Amino acid sequence: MLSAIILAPLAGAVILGLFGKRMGERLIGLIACSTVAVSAALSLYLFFSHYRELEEGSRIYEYLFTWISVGSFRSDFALLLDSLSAIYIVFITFVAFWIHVFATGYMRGDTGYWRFFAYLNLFMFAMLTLVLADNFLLMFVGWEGVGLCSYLLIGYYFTRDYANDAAKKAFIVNRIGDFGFAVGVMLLFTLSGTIFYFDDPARGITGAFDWALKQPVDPFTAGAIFAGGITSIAVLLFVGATGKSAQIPLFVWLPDAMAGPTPVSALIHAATMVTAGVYMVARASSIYTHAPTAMLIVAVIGAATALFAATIGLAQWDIKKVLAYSTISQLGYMFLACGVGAFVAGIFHVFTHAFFKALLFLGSGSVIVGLHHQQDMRRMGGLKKYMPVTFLTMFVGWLAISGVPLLSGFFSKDEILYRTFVASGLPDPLPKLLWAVGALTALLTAVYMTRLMVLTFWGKERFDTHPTGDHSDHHDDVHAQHGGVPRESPRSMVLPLIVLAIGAAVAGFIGVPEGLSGGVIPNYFEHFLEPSIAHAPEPYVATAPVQAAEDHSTEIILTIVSSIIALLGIGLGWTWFNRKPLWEPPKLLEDKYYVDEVYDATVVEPVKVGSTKLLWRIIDVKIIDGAVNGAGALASKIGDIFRSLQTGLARSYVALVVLGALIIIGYFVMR
Amino acid sequence: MVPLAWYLGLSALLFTIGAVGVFIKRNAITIFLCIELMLNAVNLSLVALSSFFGDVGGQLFVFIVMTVAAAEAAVGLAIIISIFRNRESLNVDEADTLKL
Amino acid sequence: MNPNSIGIDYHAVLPEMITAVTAIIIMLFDAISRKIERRLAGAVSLIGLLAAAAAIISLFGLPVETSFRGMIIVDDFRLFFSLIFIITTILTVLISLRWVKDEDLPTGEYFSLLMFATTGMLFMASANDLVMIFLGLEITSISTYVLCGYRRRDLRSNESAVKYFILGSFSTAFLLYGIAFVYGASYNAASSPAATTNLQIIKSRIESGQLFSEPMLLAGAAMLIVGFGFKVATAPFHIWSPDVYEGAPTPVTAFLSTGSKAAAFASFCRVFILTFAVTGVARGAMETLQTTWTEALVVMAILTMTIGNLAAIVQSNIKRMLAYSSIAHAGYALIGLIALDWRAVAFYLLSYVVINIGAFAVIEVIARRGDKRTEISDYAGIGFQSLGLATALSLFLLSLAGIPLTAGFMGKLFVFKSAWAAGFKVLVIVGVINSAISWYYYLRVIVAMFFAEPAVGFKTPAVARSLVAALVLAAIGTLYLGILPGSILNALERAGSSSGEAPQVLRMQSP
Amino acid sequence: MDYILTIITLLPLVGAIALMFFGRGEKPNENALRWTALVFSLVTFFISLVLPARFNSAGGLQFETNVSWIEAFDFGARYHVGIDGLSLWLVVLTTFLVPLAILSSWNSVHFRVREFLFSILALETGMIGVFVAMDMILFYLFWEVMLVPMYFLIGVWGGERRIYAAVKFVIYTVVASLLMLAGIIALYYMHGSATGTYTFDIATITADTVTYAFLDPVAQSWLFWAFGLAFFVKVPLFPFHTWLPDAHVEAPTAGSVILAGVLLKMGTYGLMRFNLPIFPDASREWAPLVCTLAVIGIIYGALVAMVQPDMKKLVAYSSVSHLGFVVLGIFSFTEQGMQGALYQMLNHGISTGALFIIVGMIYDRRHTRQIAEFGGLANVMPVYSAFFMIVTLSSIALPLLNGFVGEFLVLVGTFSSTVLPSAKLFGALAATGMILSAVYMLWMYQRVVFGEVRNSENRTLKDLDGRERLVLVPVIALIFFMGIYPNLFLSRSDSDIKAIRARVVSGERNGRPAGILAQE
Amino acid sequence: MEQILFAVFAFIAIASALNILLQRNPLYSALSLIGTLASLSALYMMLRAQFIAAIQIIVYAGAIMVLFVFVIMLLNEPKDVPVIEKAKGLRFLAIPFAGLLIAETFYVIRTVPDIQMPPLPAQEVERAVGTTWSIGTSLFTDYLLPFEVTSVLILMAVVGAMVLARREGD
Repeated sequence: MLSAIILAPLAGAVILGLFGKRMGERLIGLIACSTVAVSAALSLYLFFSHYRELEEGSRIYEYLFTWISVGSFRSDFALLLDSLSAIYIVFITFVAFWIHVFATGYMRGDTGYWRFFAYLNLFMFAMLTLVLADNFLLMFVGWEGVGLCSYLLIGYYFTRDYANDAAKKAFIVNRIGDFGFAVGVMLLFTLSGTIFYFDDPARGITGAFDWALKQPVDPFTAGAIFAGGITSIAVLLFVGATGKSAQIPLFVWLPDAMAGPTPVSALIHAATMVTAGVYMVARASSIYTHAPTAMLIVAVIGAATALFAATIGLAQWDIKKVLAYSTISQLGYMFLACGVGAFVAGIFHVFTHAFFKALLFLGSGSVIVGLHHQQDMRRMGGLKKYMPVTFLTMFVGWLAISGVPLLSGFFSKDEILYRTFVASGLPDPLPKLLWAVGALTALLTAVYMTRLMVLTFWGKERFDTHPTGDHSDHHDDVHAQHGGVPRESPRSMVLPLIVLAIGAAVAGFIGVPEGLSGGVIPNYFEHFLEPSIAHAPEPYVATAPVQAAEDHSTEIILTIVSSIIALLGIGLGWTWFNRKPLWEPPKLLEDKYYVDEVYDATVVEPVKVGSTKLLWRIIDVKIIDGAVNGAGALASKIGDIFRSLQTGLARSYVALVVLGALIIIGYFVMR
Repeated sequence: MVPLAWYLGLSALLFTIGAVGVFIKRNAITIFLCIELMLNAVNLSLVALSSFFGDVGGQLFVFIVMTVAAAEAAVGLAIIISIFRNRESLNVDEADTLKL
Repeated sequence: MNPNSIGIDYHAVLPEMITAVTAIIIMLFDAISRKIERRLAGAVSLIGLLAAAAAIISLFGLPVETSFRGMIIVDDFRLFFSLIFIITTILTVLISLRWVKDEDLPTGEYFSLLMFATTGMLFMASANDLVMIFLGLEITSISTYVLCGYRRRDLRSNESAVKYFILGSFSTAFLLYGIAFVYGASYNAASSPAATTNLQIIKSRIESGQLFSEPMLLAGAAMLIVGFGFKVATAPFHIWSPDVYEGAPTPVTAFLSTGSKAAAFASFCRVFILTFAVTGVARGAMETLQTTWTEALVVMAILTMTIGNLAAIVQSNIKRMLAYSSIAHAGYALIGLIALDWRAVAFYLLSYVVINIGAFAVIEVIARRGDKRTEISDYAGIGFQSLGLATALSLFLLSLAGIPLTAGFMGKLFVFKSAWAAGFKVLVIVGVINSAISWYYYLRVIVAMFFAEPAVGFKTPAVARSLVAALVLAAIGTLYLGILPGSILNALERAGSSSGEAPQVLRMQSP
Repeated sequence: MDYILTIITLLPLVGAIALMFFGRGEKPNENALRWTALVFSLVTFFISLVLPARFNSAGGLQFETNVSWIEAFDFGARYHVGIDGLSLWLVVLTTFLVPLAILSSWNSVHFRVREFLFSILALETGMIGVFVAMDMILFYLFWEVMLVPMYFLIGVWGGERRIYAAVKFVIYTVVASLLMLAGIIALYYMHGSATGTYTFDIATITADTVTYAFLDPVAQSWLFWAFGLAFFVKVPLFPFHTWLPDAHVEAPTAGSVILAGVLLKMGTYGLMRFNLPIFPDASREWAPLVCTLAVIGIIYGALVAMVQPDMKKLVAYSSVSHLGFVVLGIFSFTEQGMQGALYQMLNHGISTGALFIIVGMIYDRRHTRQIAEFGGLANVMPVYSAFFMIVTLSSIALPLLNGFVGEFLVLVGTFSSTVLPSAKLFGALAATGMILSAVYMLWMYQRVVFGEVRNSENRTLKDLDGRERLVLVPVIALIFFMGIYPNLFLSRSDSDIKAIRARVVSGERNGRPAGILAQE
Repeated sequence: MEQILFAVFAFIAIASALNILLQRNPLYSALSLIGTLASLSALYMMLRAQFIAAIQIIVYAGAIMVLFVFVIMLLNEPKDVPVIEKAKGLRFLAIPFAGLLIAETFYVIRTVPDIQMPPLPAQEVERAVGTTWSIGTSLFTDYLLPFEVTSVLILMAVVGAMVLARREGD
């Protein structure tokens, strides 16, 4: 059953990849959507049919075959369903299905239709493998697989150089992260002797998490990072997460990744793949909880990324870029949550974020299509009357991400901020500081999202209604018809928007913090997830598990504060950007703090130039080959010397023979 | 009585003169003469040793050396004649086309 | 007088007699019929050589015995080397048959001289007395002097002959002086004969320490090294060989670089391995002598290999290149000599002879009348125009370089193996490095033949049947010795066990 | 006695000789020649499939033939062939790649086809011989003889600087392998004088290394390097690698395929066959140095590959990088590392072989390999681009493709090694190869395949024809299969690798302290 | 007395030998060599090697040297050709090489024990070592084979000399 979930999209990918070229668009769309639908249906079925067991912490395995088995090293092709992966597959397949549906409309007329859906289905296979894997290596399969699909889909428009560059950048930056991940797995194997998550006596395997739980907690020192212990594992795995989930310092690929078609951005670069890092950290919570230093790093990086990306998001003109930075920022939140030990909150935010961010992306896609492939917000405005459904659904998304009370984003973000504030595992001023950063980010989030909405849907109509020839740069689709009055998107695109908008609005209710509702609405989410998440041993308790006796007043106060912040942000943005929609943001922000340029100058160029000039032309050609050829030349030189004895004169030969004879006779008689 | 060493010494001197002559003279025939001188120097040694030892073997060796020298002379002179026919010169320094 | 008291044993000198008589018969034919069929001369030579081979083989298995009052010895050493010489001459005759006619040279004398030279070589192997060694060496030398200058109108041939003659007879004088010294050193008033040139007696005198003068012996040995070193062309006495080989007519070069070298090695081994080396417990002056000559030859061997190979790299004439290569090969063979393993030397020389004549056979065909095309650049692009010749030459060159599956490899392996067993590890290493260097120049020819653009004006030469036969024989020999050396090695091994105590390597202080 | 290995080894040579007598005439029928060669190589391949089918996973030498060859003078050289887990798949890899090489050059070689095919088939015999030889002399024989056809392949059918490349290739290899010859002789004597049995038999010597402990550490070190240098040059390990780019660039496609696919493996195979089991102490002693060079090779090869303007040169340098992994894995002395190394050898043979075939296909069309000449091939050659993509991904070790299994095993083995000092550092540094391989391969792929068609000459390029697809499909299938179900391969070599490792790790012989063991 | 004789003949031998080197004309060199050969013959007599002394004069000086002189006369080198000398430095090697060679050989000879010539036998003086009888006896017993082989040598030399020296077209 589990394997069917991953194999259905794989089958779709294979069929489309091999035969899709000869199929019609409808058939392609049907195959692609139906395979995901199968996965989604199966996921839901499994989720509900095993709800109780999962809630109690049981794990359901499906062993397919042993993949690699060498000595003590073993990795199986085996799938694991526990509450964490169950939640994940449910919302992933759900969101993905609707994005697939959206894409059937969005990609209409594209020459590479079959290719697109083949990739998309392949992505689903990889993502589900990542989630359902029962060991780190199989997770790595999915981990790299989603990276590959991301690469293929970002570079989907392969004739465009910027898309190719973006794709390559995404893959390589991800690979840098994967490097950390792989080394982390290796270290894990070295220390624990296994890369499986959990003990499974049926297969005779031990699990790294069960091992980790038996280990003492690593000391809370900077040295622990390099000590080669659990902290090192955690940090290395987190390096992988920073790559996949676009955290400082490896976030640079995600904004560029917007070169891909918008459904891709929604599915991969907002809802699913980029949250894999969070999933992994949550999955490895038993390791992280034993590595307080790593937790600190995760929290700090998360918070810093959240704020950093939010400031950049404030200053972008490209609608998708804004959403991209927003995604980075939100991912920062999730890591902040994990870092302070609130893994459940982190996952919850992943869950809600999947809805509203996918919604926002698809909405933006709808706008882009409506405007005939215009992504620059300076050329939008006043769209709400042309695209009412898009506007309304995005409106929901806007409020949700801004944290307006009772929408999904509100609950999840709140939970994170609260948990941060009360985090006990971190040295004292830090929780408050991180909370402040989070709160500031929340404010900025509200501001830039308001800016996006205002610039897009309200105000003057700045778009060009006449056909233009200016399509050389930022167009998105091949089937673009330029100019013309914007109009609402077709049904296949609108329907997913509506579904996701509903999700974005109500998804939060399954995880209402108990302190907030006073226990009226049970926090299903947390209950369900709890068995899959590890808790740190006593002295290091990072997060206080739900305790009825706890005083909820702090939580309520903080909730009020953050609600105010959200509304304040919206208000600020509303007033400011309604007045000055085209306000020039600071150059530093618009140019993204010049991070790309700095990377280019400090890493990319030196490596390129150094490789060409030093390694190749000097070491290889001059020194090594020089030595080789030099040895040859030396031999020839010596040969020339020996040969110069050969004067051609018999008499000089005689003299040489005499000399030789003198030496030999001399040697003999001197004995 | 003349000691054996004197004969051997004289032989060594003659041998040396012959050897030196081979590489300082340029005329092919003179060089050949020097080689003959060397052979004769050796002959002297052999005869002296043979006589002092009272062993006739050395002298027979000399006999054979003389035969060899005769044969060598015949062939050597023939070679010299044949090269002279082509080069009109007996100077061995001119025959240096084969070198290096 | 009873013939047996003077040790007359015609069987023991039968091979030499056959070759000498063959030489005379050819001459007589020449005298009778001025227009002697060259084929006839060649055929007679071949018949004579085969008969001599048969005679040699008939001597196998006989007990080791001297005859003619210790002048001649019948032992396996001699027989193996003799067979090598016969093979050499057979191949040389085959590659010369057509050539003599093409060059319009006196046929009868040519083959007759070749047979005389063979007689001399055979004596060099069978000699058990310095007198016989000297005589054999002179017969070989003098006839090859003539052969070098055989193309009388060619200045290069003249020059080759005159240089070889001057240097050759000069070195003979040294050899002779060395013999005189050894003779002098062997004097022992109490024994009979008082002094001797008989190698076995000399050996026993040295071992018993009954010497007239030890320095005299050493000086004599040194001069013998000069003499033999010259003949086998080891550094620094190699100096004559490039010039002589280049100038001599190609078949003669082939003969010179193989037969006369092998013969010189035979005498060299006879004197230094079988005479000047310790076999039993008795040491006497032998220990000093053996260590001294070993040390000297080690240095010479290293020099020889290195000079030969390095100088060959920079040659542009293929004959000259092979001359240097031949110097290098003398160096490898010398390793076997130093290791006191004459069987390794014999096997090495056998393989070398077969390969090298094969190579020269191709060179002869390519060079055409008057040895005109002997530059390596003349070989440009001929590979696919004369595929057979080029392939054969490639095989021989690679074999010279020591590629496995060919005789060259087995020869080297055997020599290196012996040297290692005897403790001369440095020599093995140097030898190995030198073989690596040698690849470069052997490959150059292959590069020219197969990889370079064809040279203009190359016409595929017609190849005489006799030469094809020689090529095929050489190629088969090269491969046979390389792939299935077992039978020959077995024979050599049996030879080793039958000839009494083996000479011992004296362990030197330094490795 | 089992003659199957002899048949597999000699069948290509028989084919080669058959070619010589086949259709002699003024103008030979080129296709008939090609078919003959192809049939012979295919038959060889199919026969060789019997080996894994009948192979006993318990390991040890199998399919042995052991007959006397040279006995005189204690030579003790025998015709002894056999395979164990180490060589099993390498033999199959060889027989697999040769038909592909012949097919891939079907239309690209028109000059002297007969001789070309002769060289390839002769080369195949040599290569198989190296893997099956169980006698040092026999091994050396094949090792050296194989150079000749390769030399001709590069020299005659190569590119512009073929002469330089061919000579460099041979000289480099010969210099090193002659030292191995000295090593063989030395080993032979040391073994013989210690045991009284003079033999070149690899299995006997390997076994006696333990029983008699006849090699002291110093001798081991010397021999380690005498053998090692020959293998390191062949691998090629930095800094002995400079022959490789030249040889690859100049060689014809078939030559490059075989060179990369099989020849390089001989070096690493030799290390596992000789250096580790026979000189275990020296292997341990020198492992840090070797691993350092391997890691340098991994990074250096990748960096230099990155900036190459020539596709073939890029792939050549990438080989340096990939083979660095193999060497590292071998000298990690862990089961994972060594199994990974063995697997990586197969992977590299297939992936890099395929890359050369792919580069060759485009070279046949455009007669240039300069990356700058291309761009946008995906527009005109979609099938080609798809194949190229899969092979590229295999080369950058994407999970579920073959490259990953080997590379990861090597890394995990290295990382977790307890015998190798600072193993974690080596492992981590080597892992950067993961990043760099993505950089250079994807960058090249992008520049060649993606973008608009800029060069008008590329506009009319034909996509792959049936023959070309036929060449690539089995490779692609294997790439997937080996990535998904590696255990089929790994299980066969398991016990033999274990045995080799056990020798190196249990280092108590020769009076050496068991300190390293104690850490285990 | 004997020593004086030795000194005289030795002096003549050396002087003539040196004269070979000093003469430009090969003819004079040849004549000088004959001088040396003759004085050697005298020394042989002193060494009681009568037979060798005789053939030294008859064969060597008489036959071989005459051949030389004959050839020198035959090959009359034109006088007017410029004297070409390459490798001029060689002559400077003459003294050191000669010195070294003499030093080495003398070093060896120095070690030779001082033995006396065996006294002439009381009976059959005509059969003493060095007489024709002794030589002849040895030649046909101990040295039979070398003696026979010399004939091969001479035959070969004749063929060789003939083939090289005869005129073209013969």
